[in-house]
Amino acid sequence: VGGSDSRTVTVDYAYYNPVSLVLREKGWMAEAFTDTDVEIEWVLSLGSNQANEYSQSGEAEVASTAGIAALMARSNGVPITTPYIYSEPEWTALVTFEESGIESVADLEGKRVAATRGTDPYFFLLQALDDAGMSEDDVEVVHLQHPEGQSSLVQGNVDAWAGLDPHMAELELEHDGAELFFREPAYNTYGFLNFLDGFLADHPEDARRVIDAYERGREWAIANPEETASILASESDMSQPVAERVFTQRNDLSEPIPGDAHRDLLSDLAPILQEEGLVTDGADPQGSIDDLLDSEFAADAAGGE
Amino acid sequence: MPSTGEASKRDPAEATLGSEDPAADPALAVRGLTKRYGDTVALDEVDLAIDGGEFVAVVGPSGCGKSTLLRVLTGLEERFEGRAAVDGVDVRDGGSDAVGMVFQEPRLLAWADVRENIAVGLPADVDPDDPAARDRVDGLIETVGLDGFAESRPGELSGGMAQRVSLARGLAYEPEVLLLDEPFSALDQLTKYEQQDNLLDVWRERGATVALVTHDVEEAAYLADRVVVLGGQPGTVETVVDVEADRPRERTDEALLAARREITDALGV
Amino acid sequence: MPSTGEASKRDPAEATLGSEDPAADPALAVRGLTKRYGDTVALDEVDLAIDGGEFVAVVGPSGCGKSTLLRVLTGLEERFEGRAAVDGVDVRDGGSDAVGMVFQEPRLLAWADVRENIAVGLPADVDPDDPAARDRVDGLIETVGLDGFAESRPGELSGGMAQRVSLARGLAYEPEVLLLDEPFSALDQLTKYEQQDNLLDVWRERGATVALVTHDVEEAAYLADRVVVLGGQPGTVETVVDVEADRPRERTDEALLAARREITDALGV
Amino acid sequence: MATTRETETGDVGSALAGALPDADRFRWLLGLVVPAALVVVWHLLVATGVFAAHQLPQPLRVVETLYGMAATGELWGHIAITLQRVFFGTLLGVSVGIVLGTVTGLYGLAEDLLDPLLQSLKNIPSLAWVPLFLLWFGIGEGAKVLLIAVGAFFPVYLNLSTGIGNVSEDLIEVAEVYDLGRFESLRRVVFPAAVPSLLVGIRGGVGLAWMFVVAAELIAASQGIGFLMSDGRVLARPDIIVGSILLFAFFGNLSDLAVKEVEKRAVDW
Amino acid sequence: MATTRETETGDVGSALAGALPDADRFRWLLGLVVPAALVVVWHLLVATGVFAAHQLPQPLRVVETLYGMAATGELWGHIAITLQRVFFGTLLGVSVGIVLGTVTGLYGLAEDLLDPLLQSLKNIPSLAWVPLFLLWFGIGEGAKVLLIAVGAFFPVYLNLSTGIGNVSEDLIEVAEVYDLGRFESLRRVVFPAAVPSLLVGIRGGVGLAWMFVVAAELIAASQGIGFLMSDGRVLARPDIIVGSILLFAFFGNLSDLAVKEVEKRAVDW
Ligand SMILES: Nc1ncnc2c1ncn2[C@@H]1O[C@H](COP(=O)(O)OP(=O)(O)OP(=O)(O)O)[C@@H](O)[C@H]1O
Ligand SMILES: Nc1ncnc2c1ncn2[C@@H]1O[C@H](COP(=O)(O)OP(=O)(O)OP(=O)(O)O)[C@@H](O)[C@H]1O
Ligand SMILES: [Mg+2]
Ligand SMILES: [Mg+2]
Repeated sequence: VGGSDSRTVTVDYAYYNPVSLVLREKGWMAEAFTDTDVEIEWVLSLGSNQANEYSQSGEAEVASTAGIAALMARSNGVPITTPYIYSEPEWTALVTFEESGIESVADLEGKRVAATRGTDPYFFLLQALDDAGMSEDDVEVVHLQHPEGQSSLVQGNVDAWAGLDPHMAELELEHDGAELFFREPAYNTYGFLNFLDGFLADHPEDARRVIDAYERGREWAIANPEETASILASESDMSQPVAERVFTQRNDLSEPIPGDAHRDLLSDLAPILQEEGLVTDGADPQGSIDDLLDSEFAADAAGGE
Repeated sequence: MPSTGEASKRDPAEATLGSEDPAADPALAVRGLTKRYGDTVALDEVDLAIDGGEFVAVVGPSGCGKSTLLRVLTGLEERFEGRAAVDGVDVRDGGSDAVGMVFQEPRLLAWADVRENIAVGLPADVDPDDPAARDRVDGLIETVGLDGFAESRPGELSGGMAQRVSLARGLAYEPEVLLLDEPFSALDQLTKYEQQDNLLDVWRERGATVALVTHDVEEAAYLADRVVVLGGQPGTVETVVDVEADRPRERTDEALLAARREITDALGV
Repeated sequence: MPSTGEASKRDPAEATLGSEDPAADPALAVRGLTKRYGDTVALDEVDLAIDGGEFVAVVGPSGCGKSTLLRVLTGLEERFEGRAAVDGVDVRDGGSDAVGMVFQEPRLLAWADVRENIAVGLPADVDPDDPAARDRVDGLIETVGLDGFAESRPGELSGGMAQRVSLARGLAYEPEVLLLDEPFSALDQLTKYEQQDNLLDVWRERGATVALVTHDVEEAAYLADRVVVLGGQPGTVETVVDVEADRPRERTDEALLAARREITDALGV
Repeated sequence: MATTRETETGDVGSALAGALPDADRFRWLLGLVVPAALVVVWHLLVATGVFAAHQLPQPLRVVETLYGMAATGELWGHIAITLQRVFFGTLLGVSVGIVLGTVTGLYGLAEDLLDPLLQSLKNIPSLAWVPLFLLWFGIGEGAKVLLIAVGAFFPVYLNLSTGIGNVSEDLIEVAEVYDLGRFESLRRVVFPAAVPSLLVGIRGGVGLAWMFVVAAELIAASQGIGFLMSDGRVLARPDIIVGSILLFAFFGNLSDLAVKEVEKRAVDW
Repeated sequence: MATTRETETGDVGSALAGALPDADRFRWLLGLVVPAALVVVWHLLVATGVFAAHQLPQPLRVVETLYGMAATGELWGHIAITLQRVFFGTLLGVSVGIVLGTVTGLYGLAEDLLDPLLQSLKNIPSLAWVPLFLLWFGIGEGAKVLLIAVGAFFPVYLNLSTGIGNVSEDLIEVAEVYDLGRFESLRRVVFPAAVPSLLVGIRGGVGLAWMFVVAAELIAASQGIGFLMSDGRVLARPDIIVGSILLFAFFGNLSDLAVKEVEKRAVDW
C-alpha cells in the first residue's frame, strides 16, 4: 500500500463481528474517510483463518479474528497488531444431546468430539479438558468444519461438539434436547481486530479513523441491540431469535481496549500453541503476545476524540 | 425388366425371387434395388439372382455401386428401396449367418497380430484357442503365403500382405455365401494366380455361392460362371455374360478369351 | 554387382552414381541399399539408377520391398544402409523438393473435400485460393473423372474414386520426379486405360522422371522404358527388362507383348 | 452375418446409425427419468424422516429458496458474476492451453522442457492454489478468473498436446512429401486432425472450470454460485447448499451441451 | 519433398521417430530446467523482499519443514494415508467408470437414461459434495474414499463411453459380418479399440482423484497431505502449504507417469 494520493483501505466484515456489519450497513466506515481520498473496500471473512489469509497476503489492512487465531498468525510471522477488541463474545461451548448421557467434561473420556482445528472452539475444548484433568488424548477429536460438526452431532456421528455461534444457537433453539453442557465465558478468546503493522506505521491517521468508526458502531450497537440483531439476522441469513440470542445474550461490547484480561488469557494459551505444533518450531508465542497487543493506540484514538 | 440394359444377354433375375416360390429360393436375390446416399444414386433399380453354388463375378466402372451392392447383400445397409434376400430371407430381417464378406479395404485390427486377425473370421462356435482352430488358422496363413508373419502386426505388413490377411479371414469363416470385394487387387500376378486357384478350390470343395467384385476382366472370366457387368453412375445392370468354358479351366482357354472380349466390349473399353 | 540376379539383362546401376560424376547425375540413384525392419530384411543390397526423364516400372511379388524402395527415395525412411540419391543429393540430407509420391493407400484428409485434398498437392508457392489454382484443381478433378464430386468428403467416395483423388493430388504437385505406388490398382479397365494415357501425357509434357510400382505386367510394359523386376523376400533386383517399342505405343504392339512375356517369365508366373 | 444383429451387435452400430427418427425427437426426455426418480426418493427420504429437514431439505424447500432469491433479484447477481468468471476463465485457460499444447505437441524440445512441470502442476488441487493466488494476484476479479483459467487450462493442454502427437503418421508423411511447409502442414493437416482431441479437451476444461469456481470464489468473493455454496456451509443452510449444487449441475450441463454441439458441427466427417 | 524437412515439418514426425538414441537417455533432464529456474526465481523473490517470508517461505525453509516432519516420522503417516485413500478411491472410481462407460457406450437406452444425469453431476465441485457425503456416509474412511472415487469416476466414464461410441464403424462392420456375437465383438474389437480412450480417461481420473483428496480430507481427517494443507492454511503456515503443494505435485506426477507407462505398453500398435 503506497502513499499515493488515492488509496484503498481494505477492511473485512464477518458474521462473527456484528459491529462490522453495522458499519457496512450504515456506511459509517466510508463516512469516517469522507474528507480524505481513501476508498474503503469491504471484504467478507468466512472465518478467522480466511481473515488471517487476507492479512498474510497483505490484501486487507484490517481483519477480524478470534484472539487465539491472531496470536497464532503473529507467532508464525504474520505482521499484525491488535489495537482494538471488537467484542467479547461467548460464542463457543461444548454441546451434546440429552440422550448421549454426557453431563460434564469428564464424561467425554473416550468419546468422539467434533472440533475445527486452530479455531476458538478447539482451544475451548483443550482448556475444558485441561480443567477436568484430561488431555486431548483422552478423547477422540474429529476434525470437521463448524457447520459439519453440527450436522455430525445431529446425525450421531460424534458424541459432542465444540460448537460455535450461530450454529450453536440455532441448534439450541431449533432442536429439542440440544444442550450446552459446558460453558465458560472466560475461555472464549475475544474478537481481535488486527491491523497490518505497515498500515499502522505508515498511516496511523487512517488506522485511527477505522477505530473511530468502530467506536461509533459499538456505541450504536450497545444502544440498539434489537436493531443490531436484525442487521445480523438479515446479513447472515439467520432467524431473528438466533440472531438475538447470539448478539444480545452472548456478546459483550463493553471493553474495546486490549488489556490485562486479554494478555492473561493468551498467556495461558501460548504453551498449548507450541504443544499442539500449531506454530513453527522457532516461534515464541509467549513473547509474541506483547508484539500483538497494543493497548496504547486505541486508548489514544478514543482519547483524541 | 426395364432397368436391364439393351445389351443384356440373359434376364439377370431369371431365377425366381424368394417371395414368389420359397422352395426354389436363389442364394442371393435382388429386385428393384435402388440405393441412394443423399443426392447420389449408387444403384438404380438393380435386379439380380444368384443360385446356390454359383460363382458370379461383378465388374463395372469405378463408383458404379459394386461395393454398395455387396454391402446391401450382407445386411450392412439398412435403408434402400426394393428387395434383397439371402436364401429367401430379407436382409433387413437380419440377413443370414451364412454370408461372409471380404471388404475392399483390409480392415484389420491394428492391435492384433496376423493370427488373431484371421481368427476373427472363425465361425462363432469355434473356440479360437482350440488347437484344431489354431492349426486351421496356421493352415490359412500358409495358404495365403504369409508363413513367418503369423506374429506380425498389420502395421508391419505390406499392402498386398494385409490384403491376404483379410482374404484369409474371409476364408476362415467358411460361409455358404462368400462375397469378395476386389480381394486380389494389390497382389502381383503370381500370387494372384495362386490365390485365384485357391479360391476355386474352396468354392468347389464347400459348394459355396461366391460373388466376386473385380476390375480384372481376365480374372472374372477365369473364375466365374456368369459375369455381371454393371454400368454407369447410377449403377444398373448393363449385361450378364455367361462363361461357357468347362472346369477345370485353362487360363488360355479359347472360351475364356471370347468371354473376356464380350465383357470388355460391354464395359466399353 | 553381386546382388543383381543372373537373369539380369542390363546393369541396373549402369548410369554412374552421383558421388562419382556429379555432372552426369542420374535423377534417382540407389547403391547397395539394404533396409531392415527389425528382423525383416525388406531390401537387400539393391542397386538402381534412373535417368532424368526416364519412365521406369517396378514389379515384383507382394512384400518384396517395392513400397519400401519408394519410401527410401522420397526421404521418408531415415535409417537404411547404402546410398540413395535424388539428382545427386543424398535423400538423408533432406531429399529433394522435386520428388512427389502417390502412396499405395489413398491417405486422404477425412475432413477435407475432394478439391481441398487435391489442393494439398499444389506446389508450396501456389496459393490454393487463387482462381488459377482453383481452375487447375478443377481441371485435375475432370482429368481423373470425378466431375461432380469436388465437394464430396473421402467417406462418400468409392475405393477407386479415392484412389483417383490421391492420384490427382500427386499430379497437382507437378514434380520433376514422380513416384507412384500402384496408383491404378482399384480402377476398372476403362478408367485405368484413361489414367495411364493421362499419366503418359503428363510425363511427356513435363519431361518428368517417373517410377511406377505396379502388379499389372501389361501396364508396366505399356508405360515404361524399362521394367525393374524385384524378387523374393528380402527384395533384390532380379532383372531389368528394356521395353523397345516406339512411342506413342499401341497396346497391342508386338514389342509390348514380347516385353510382357519377358517380365512374366522373370516373375516366375 | 448374424441373423439377430439388432440384438447382438446392433447397438454399437445404432449409436451411430440412430434409431427411428420419430422416436429420436423424444429421446432426450428419457434423460429426465432417472433424475425425476431421484427427486422422488429424496422427497420420501426426508418426508419419512430418514434424513432430518435441517440436514437435507425437501426438494420443494430448495425450489422455494431458489425462487425466493430469484424474486428478490439476488440470485441473478450470483449467477451472472459466476457465469462471467467461468466464461473469461475458460477463455483464458483454453487459449493458453491451445498455445502451449500446440508448442509442446510440435516441438520435442518444448515438450521436454515444459511437459514435466505442467504434468506436476496439473494434480495440484484447486484449494491449494487459493493462498498462493491471494498472495500473487490479490483479491480482485483477476485472481478469480486466473484460478478458473488454471482449471480450464490443463485438460486442453493435455488433450491437444497428445492429440497433435497422435496425428496419423500416414498423413504427416503426405504433408512432408508434398512439401507443405511447417505452417501449412499445421493449418491443413495437423490441426484439423487434432480438432477432435482439442474439443474433448475443451469439454474437460469447461468441466474443471466449474470445479475451480468454488475455490476461486473463496478468494474474497461476496457474490457468485460458489460463494453462495460456501456461505450456505458457513451458515449451515442445507437448502442453499443443495440449491447451489443444482445450479452448478444445471449450468455445467448447459455449457457442456454447448461444447458438445460445437463438437458435433466441427467433427462431421 | 522438402529439402529442409528437419526444420520445416520434421518435428512433428520426430516426436514419433525419436531423436538420437544417445541424447534420448538424458532428455528427461531437460524437464528439470524450468522447475529449477522457477526455484531460483522463487528464492530471489523472497531473498530480495518482493515477497515477505511470512507470505512465501524460502525454498530452503520448505525443505527444512518437510525434512523436520520426515525426521519425526509424522510426514510418512500423512503420505501413507493419502496414498491409500487415493489408491482405493481411484480403484473404485475407475471400476465404476468402466462399468457405466461400457454400458452407456453400448446401449443407446442406458445412455439416454443415465448420460444426462452423469453429465450434470460431473460439474459439481468437490467441496460441494462434502456436506452431502458427511450426511450420507458419515465421517469414516469410507466417505473419503467414496469422494475421491467420485472424482476419479467422471473422466473414465466420459472417455470410455465416447471412446466406445467412436470405435471405427469399419471394424464394427467386420465384427458384424463375421458374426462375432455381442460378447466376442466387445472382447476382440470394441474394447481393444477403446483402450486408448480408456487410458486417457484413467489418466484424467487419477488427476482428479488428487484434486478431490483435499475436499475428502476435510471430512474428519486428522492425517493426510490434504489435511496438512488445510491445516497449513488455518495455522497461517505458508511453509506447510507450499510443502504439501510440492507433495501433491510429486505424487501426482508419479502416479501419472505410472499410468503413462501402462499406456505405452498397452497401446503399442
Ligand atoms: N513398418 C514396418 N515394420 C516392419 N516391417 C515392415 C514395415 N513396413 C514393411 N515391412 C516389411 O517389409 C517388407 C516389404 O514391404 P513393402 O511394403 O515394401 O512391400 P511391397 O513390395 O510394397 O508389397 P506389396 O506389393 O504387397 O505392397 C514386407 O515383408 C513387410 O512385412
Ligand atoms: N457413405 C457414402 N456416402 C455417400 N456416398 C457414397 C457412400 N458410399 C458410396 N457412395 C457413393 O456411391 C457410389 C457407389 O460407390 P461404391 O463404393 O459402391 O462404388 P464401387 O463400384 O465399389 O467403386 P470402386 O470400384 O471404385 O470401388 C459412388 O458414387 C460413391 O460416391
Ligand atoms: Mg468398391
Ligand atoms: Mg507396397
